[in-house]
Amino acid sequence: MKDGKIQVHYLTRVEGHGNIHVEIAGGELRSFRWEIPEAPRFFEAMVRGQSYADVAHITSRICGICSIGHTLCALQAVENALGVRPSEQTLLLRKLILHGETVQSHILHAGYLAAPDFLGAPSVVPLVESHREVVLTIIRLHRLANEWCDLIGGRTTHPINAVVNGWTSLPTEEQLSALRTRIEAGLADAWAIVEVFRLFSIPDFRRDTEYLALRHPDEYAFYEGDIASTDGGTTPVSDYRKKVIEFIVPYSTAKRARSDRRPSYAVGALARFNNNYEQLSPQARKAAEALGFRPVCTNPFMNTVAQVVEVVHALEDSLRLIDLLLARGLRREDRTVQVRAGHGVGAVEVPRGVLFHEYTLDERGLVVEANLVIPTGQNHQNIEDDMEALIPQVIERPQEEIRLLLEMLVRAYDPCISCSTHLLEVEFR
Amino acid sequence: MEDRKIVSGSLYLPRMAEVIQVERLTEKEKLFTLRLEKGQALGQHPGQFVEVSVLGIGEAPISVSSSPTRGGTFELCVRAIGDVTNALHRMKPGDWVGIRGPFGHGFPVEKMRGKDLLFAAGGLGLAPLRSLIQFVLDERESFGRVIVLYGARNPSELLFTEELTAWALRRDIEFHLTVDRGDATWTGHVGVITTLFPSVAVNPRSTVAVTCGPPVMYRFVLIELLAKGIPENQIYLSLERRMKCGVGKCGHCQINGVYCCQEGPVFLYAQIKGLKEAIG
Amino acid sequence: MKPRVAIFDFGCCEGCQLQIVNLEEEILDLLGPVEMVTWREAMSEHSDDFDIALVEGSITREEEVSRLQWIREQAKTLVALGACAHIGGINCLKNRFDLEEVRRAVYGEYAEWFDTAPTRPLEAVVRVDAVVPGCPVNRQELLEIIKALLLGKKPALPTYSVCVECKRKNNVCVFDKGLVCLGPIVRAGCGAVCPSFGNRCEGCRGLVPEPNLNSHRGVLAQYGLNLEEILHFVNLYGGCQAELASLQGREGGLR
Amino acid sequence: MPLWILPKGEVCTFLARLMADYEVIGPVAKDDAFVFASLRRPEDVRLDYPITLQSPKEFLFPPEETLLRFYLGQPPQVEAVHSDRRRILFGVHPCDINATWLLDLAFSQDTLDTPYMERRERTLIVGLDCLRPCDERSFCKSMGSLEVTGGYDLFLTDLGDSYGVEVGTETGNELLSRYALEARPASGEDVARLNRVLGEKWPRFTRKLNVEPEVLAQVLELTYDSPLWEELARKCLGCGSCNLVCPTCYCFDVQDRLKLNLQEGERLRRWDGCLLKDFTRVASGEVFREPRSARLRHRFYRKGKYLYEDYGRVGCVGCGRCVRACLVKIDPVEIFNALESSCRA
Ligand SMILES: Cc1cc2nc3c(=O)[nH]c(=O)nc-3n(C[C@H](O)[C@H](O)[C@H](O)COP(=O)(O)OP(=O)(O)OC[C@H]3O[C@@H](n4cnc5c(N)ncnc54)[C@H](O)[C@@H]3O)c2cc1C
Ligand code: SF4
Ligand code: SF4
Ligand code: SF4
Repeated sequence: MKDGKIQVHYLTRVEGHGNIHVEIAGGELRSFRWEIPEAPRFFEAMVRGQSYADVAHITSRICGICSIGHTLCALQAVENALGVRPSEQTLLLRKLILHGETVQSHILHAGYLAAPDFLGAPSVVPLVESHREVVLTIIRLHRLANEWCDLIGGRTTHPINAVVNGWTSLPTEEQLSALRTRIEAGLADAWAIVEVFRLFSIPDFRRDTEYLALRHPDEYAFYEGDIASTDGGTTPVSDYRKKVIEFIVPYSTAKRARSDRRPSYAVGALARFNNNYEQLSPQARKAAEALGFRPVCTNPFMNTVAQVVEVVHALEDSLRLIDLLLARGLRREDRTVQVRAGHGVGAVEVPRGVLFHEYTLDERGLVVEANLVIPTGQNHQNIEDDMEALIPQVIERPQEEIRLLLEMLVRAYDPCISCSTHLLEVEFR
Repeated sequence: MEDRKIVSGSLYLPRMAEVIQVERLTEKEKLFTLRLEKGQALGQHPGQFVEVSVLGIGEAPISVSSSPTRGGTFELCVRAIGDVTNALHRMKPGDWVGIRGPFGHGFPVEKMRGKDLLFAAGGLGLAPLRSLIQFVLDERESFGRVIVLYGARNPSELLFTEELTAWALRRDIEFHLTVDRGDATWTGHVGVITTLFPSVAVNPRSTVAVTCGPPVMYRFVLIELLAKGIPENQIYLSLERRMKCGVGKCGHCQINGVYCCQEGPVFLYAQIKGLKEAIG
Repeated sequence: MKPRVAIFDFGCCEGCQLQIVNLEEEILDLLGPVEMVTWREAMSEHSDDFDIALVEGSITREEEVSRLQWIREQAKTLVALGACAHIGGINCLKNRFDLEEVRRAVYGEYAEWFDTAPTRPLEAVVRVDAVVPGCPVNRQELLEIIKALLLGKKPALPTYSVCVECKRKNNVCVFDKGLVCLGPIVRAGCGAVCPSFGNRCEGCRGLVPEPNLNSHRGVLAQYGLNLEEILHFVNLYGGCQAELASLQGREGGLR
Repeated sequence: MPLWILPKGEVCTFLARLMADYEVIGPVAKDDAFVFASLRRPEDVRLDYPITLQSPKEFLFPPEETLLRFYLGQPPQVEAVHSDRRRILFGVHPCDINATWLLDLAFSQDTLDTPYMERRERTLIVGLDCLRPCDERSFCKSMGSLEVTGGYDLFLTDLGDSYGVEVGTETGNELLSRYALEARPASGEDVARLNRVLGEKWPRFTRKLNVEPEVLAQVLELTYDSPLWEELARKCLGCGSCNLVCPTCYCFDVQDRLKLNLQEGERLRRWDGCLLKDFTRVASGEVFREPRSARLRHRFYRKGKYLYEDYGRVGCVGCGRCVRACLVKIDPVEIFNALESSCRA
């Protein structure tokens, strides 16, 4: 392509609205932008004055896809502010439902949204005819994940019963055992998806960047940990502002972030994979091997593949969590907390990367101040930097091909735009 | 173990009936001619109703508007007003509906024999009365005078216009028609139905009055009937309530303690006069 | 011809659209009687020619008004999908503040860049033919509404309270568990899902047609809520209802 | 019929044998309350329960049930749904036995309600006497329903270390001889003990109406226009909970549901309630009981008058479930008493 503009207005098959603008003149990249025009929703302002007990249900509504992650992150932050550490049972159930969301979201992305790109289809609809078996496997896994979240959380989107310091209802042991059986069957389906992904040819593009993810001494971190970086070192979550530095660009309604070291960094499945590969479950590591996938991988297109590996991990690790729960037996627990003024940060690895919630509460438990740092927001700058590196490498190709590649690049990050625009909107001036 | 008596069949299972003919009467009403599966007779008494099913949409109580004296089919006159009735209006000959019933108490025709009959129908209220009127006309000699008062909101809402013309031409029926509001072509009487009463003289002792219409109508018609000296136990009303089962179980149609579907829909005024919920 | 369905979103979390994906195999059944023509979140295909528009989200910027009006003009049937579209939903929390102040307080030097308007549910802007309430919508109810449209039935919602469904499910009332609940004044249809999972109904489906707000306010006070807490509770999802009701000349909502 | 004695330690064995041949529905704990549920293990049964949230009505007349299934076509195929489960309702208290007796009448008089009767005829009832009021809300004695004169196959009375078992029907007798192998005929001493227990029971039930249930109809007749109805309506939330928990409420709504293929479907019925405004709404828009006060009055009239006139037994068994469920505590005892005293005034 020599001259012209690539405009992707309202990128499809992502959650939320995003535009891509690229201008090429004389065979050279003139300008490019990754814009987020999504309506801003002001959550940080909306939670002000609300009770600590309502914060999770409010912030859950930031994003329909990772509502469980937002709920858990808000609860964690509030509990930190109140100085509460929930029981082991509570934590096990939280980890279990978070795995459910990871599977649900990754399957949605890898299966429904990204797979059509690799199979040359505009959406999953035509695949129903052409690749019925694959589609049915995807649906089966997606159904499993949703019913799993329904069981633990009452509802897969905007969970009901996860509250500060516990749960308002518990699954029965029979229900958990039945879920365990289904997850075992789900593992077989996950392997079928791994096989499908082995056949896909993933664009070969690499760019060195920093990958951030939570790290926990005992497990492949999802629910909690310290902030680890592929550049080395860890930062406690309470100091996240030292590592994660937010900033604003005028053409995007979403806040962006850089790290203390680099102008951009990436979070998400690939970042977790790169940081915590050693802690993946045995089958997940086998899946990675089968896919010829090793850390540290700097190809952003591989994020989707990392998601597939994490699906295997989440399924297998859930068997462990359920066994622990069943061994302990489920019982009702006291959830009462002492309300007090305080400040707390929560950090959870949601499907798209690490999420931070930070609240200051007054002595009545009402929110005085809130700050939310969303994974997609953290990736925006990295996406733009990837574009800057990618376009010159492919600038000789036809416009349509460049456009598709750029779309695929953005989609590989599985951007959740409604999440990242919780904050503000910028007009073009 | 002792074998208990086992109930079989089902109260809620409809019989299927085929739509034989559909005739548009007005913009909102159509007349359906139906025939039960295997040519069974419906066996209704004038004034009874059936529960009509459009499977997948629902069930609605509809009066049978044809007389049992008129052969193996029966007719329903239906106003399109909600889910079931609109679905009925979309039906064509050859389509099927479900029928339960006939249900309820109709008009006590035996008691009416030999009496003068005064019918007062408002709007769609003619639908249930028509079955009795047809019955009476088919056995004309066993009844006294037959007076029919019928009112509609405007000429385009008149039902059964051909039949009305026929009635008007018959010597053995005193037929009076009115509309609330006329139009350019209307040459007849204008005014609500009560304005027809002054022109009819009756012998109250030998007259049985029968009325059906929208809820607001009853109160005014009753005033006229009572003013004519017709005794309370010679006035019949056909009432309408929400119904789900048609057989006195679902509770919806209760008028105070009385089930409209079972003890009615045809009531003797003397019977419901004391019911505060009966007439608005 | 099959009805052509398009899905649109305004300010929201897009969780309601997700419930369509969450229909799983039933989506395939749905694709029998209808044709999906526009659904940005899931398809690259796109068409401006549609019969049924499912619209998610609330209006939170002036520029969205004309887009909604355009959708209204194209669509034979416009369905408000979810609490944000139906009653404004969680977005109404924004309306508690003076927007000027918020912009300045939160964004300081950038305040000038931001455009925002008070949250409005769709019905405050255009005519809405059917509603699927809830945050998020209940998948089965969504299907029932779509089926009703296909069958020419009224897309009717229950007019009774969440308590009715709660009792049908034999739940322990959460008032007996030390919580407070909006169930008695909120429209059923969700299967009382929150009380069924031990939590209070927060009113995401909006009020019943004739709520006895006064009496229920008394109940909440009796269970220890002060006026501010009552307002926060009733207006968690329903903060726009009072305004919408007065716009439509009826009673409803607490201010 | 003769009295039998079943040692308490043998109840689980009895249940286990029953469960091999029947679905046994008994009281079990749910959170801090009790509900009737299909027993999974005999030891889950809680015969010490005070009262359940819903009465066992839900197993005879479920909250939602399929009446018909159909497949559209020309002509459509329709079939009724039948149930053939053999069930035992185990541990049913006198109020609920009396309520069931009323439902039996309502669903069989004039026309048999086949779905109910099919279930009822395959259901056996093992009653369990109440030796003390379940809580301060109940007023069963006053409504004449602390006493049971029939309506059970077996009836248990707690005698401390054993249950006295009365046989109500021939089926009950067979049940006892086939499944309660450990039961023995009562001795004279057992009978004396039973009489002593019953003698102590009655005085414990003190909450009461100031009017005999049979006279309620007359009281109501005189108080149709009482200002009390308006007054209550200001409090009443209209939520319908009272209807939905009452063991003698049996009104229902019927709806069709089609599958997405728009070809197959079912017709189902669901519990409804006369307190709900749309209960009397007709297609033209009229609501025949428009003000809340009229709906509230209708409920009390049904309990105190209409059902009595139809079936010779008042429609309230005094279980107190409605007032327990009511957040503004609209209480039949208070209402009936207030009406009664307004009549005397
Ligand atoms: C005894 C009796 C005889 C009737 N005869 C006729 C007749 O001959 N012609 C005619 O057009 N209409 C008649 N109606 C009224 C007719 O039943 C209603 O218009 C019809 O039920 C509306 O149903 P729908 O599904 O179209 O409306 P919707 O509003 O969708 O009704 C939903 C449901 O509500 C109930 N319902 C609503 N309105 C009524 C009502 N008015 N009466 C009883 N139940 C109602 C029904 O169970 C119905 O299934 C009669 C009603 C009764 C009670
Ligand atoms: S929990 Fe809420 S919805 Fe359920 S009965 Fe109680 S008040 Fe009603
Ligand atoms: S119970 Fe209340 S808050 Fe929960 S889904 Fe239903 S209406 Fe919404
Ligand atoms: S009216 Fe109340 S006390 Fe009487 S039987 Fe019904 S629920 Fe029990």
